[in-house]
Amino acid sequence: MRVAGQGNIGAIVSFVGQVRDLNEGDAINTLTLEHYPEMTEKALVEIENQAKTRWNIIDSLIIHRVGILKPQDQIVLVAVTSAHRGDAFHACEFIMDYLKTSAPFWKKEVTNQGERWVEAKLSDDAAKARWHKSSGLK
Amino acid sequence: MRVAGQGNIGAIVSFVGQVRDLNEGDAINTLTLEHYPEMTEKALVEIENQAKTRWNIIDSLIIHRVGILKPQDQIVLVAVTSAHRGDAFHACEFIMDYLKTSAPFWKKEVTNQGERWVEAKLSDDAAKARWHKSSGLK
Amino acid sequence: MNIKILYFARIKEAVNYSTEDINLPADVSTVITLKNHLSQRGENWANLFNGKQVVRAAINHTLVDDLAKIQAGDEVAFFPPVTGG
Amino acid sequence: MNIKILYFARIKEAVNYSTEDINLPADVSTVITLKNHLSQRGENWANLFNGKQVVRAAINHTLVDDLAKIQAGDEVAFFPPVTGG
Repeated sequence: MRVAGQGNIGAIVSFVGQVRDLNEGDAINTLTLEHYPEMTEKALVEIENQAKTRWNIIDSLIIHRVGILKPQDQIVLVAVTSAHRGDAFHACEFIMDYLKTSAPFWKKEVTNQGERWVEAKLSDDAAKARWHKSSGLK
Repeated sequence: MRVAGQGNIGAIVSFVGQVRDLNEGDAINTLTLEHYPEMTEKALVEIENQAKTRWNIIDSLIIHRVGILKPQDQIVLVAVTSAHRGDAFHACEFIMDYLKTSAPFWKKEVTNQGERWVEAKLSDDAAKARWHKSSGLK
Repeated sequence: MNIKILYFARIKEAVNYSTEDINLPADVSTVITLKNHLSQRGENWANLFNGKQVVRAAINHTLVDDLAKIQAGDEVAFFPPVTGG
Repeated sequence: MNIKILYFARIKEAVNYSTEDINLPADVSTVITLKNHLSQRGENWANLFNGKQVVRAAINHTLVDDLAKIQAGDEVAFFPPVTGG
């Protein structure tokens, strides 16, 4: 994604996700991100294409880490550029909601009580479902 | 705003506004930002306090430039940290909508046709008004 | 009573003042009566303050509407709709 | 027909396989019939694929539902609901 030298860009919205030190009340030692590489590639391209179809954005960038992470490590970066701020805000949030529910990543936490897979959240499905409705978000 | 060493932060949303090289079809040579310093201070504190009351955010930061800017210069940075992404996204967008409509800044453009004050946009008032409704945006 | 008035942006350029200290007549005690008072200073002032243009006001750094009361020592500011961000 | 199956995350650990090449019986030609087929491999397989747990499927890297058709040479993947981002 280019920003320098792009005089048509008026807005840059970015999201950084970071590993929290507590989840469900337990201290997190490490977080392991597993994924399905070929499907990940396809899913990320598809999510970015959908965002570009729905909003008037100039460019977008998704970086998602995999492997073993520690609290305060960055997990994901989503950045979107557009002429006007609404497009970049909505497209960035849309990409995150779709990443959470449509891209093949799985998190496993190591706490002092042992290992556990992170459960999918209903709130993430609800966040994604908002984009289907004619809800004024687009 | 601290990010390093804050293990409770799960989401960092930032917005950067940038001077575009074209506005209303005319090439922009410079953009001058005038403001009312004492009121600006008060307005920014008030906007951040409102955001902190409405969403579960950890911290926020607003940097707004004044004086003479050129295309591709950064005008404004708004960054918000929270445990969960929805709070940071909504608070960041809220702060931008309020900055656009409630903070005493005025833009004057210099084009090849001369100087002109930028007109306030009805779309900015509409963007701000969304936050009054029980629109699900919270 | 004595107050201070500040003008910004397009308004400042139109009246060619950025700030003034002024002693108000007894019947001028709200934003709207102050606007009417200023309208009488001449054509450029009348054009701004006769109500046909949107002129926002702040008292002591807080946005107020036309009916807001003005008190001695207040800092009153006039400016066009804001366009920051 | 011959297909390839991949297992991920919790599913991979439960079946203790990450990938396998398999020759399917003639009556197994959809995701749901493949799930039923795998259920017969033993208790840990049955627990996963008897429909009580949410197991998502992808064919050739695209998310599909239980009625999706499987064709020779397909890469079928089974995994729990995703939790990235």
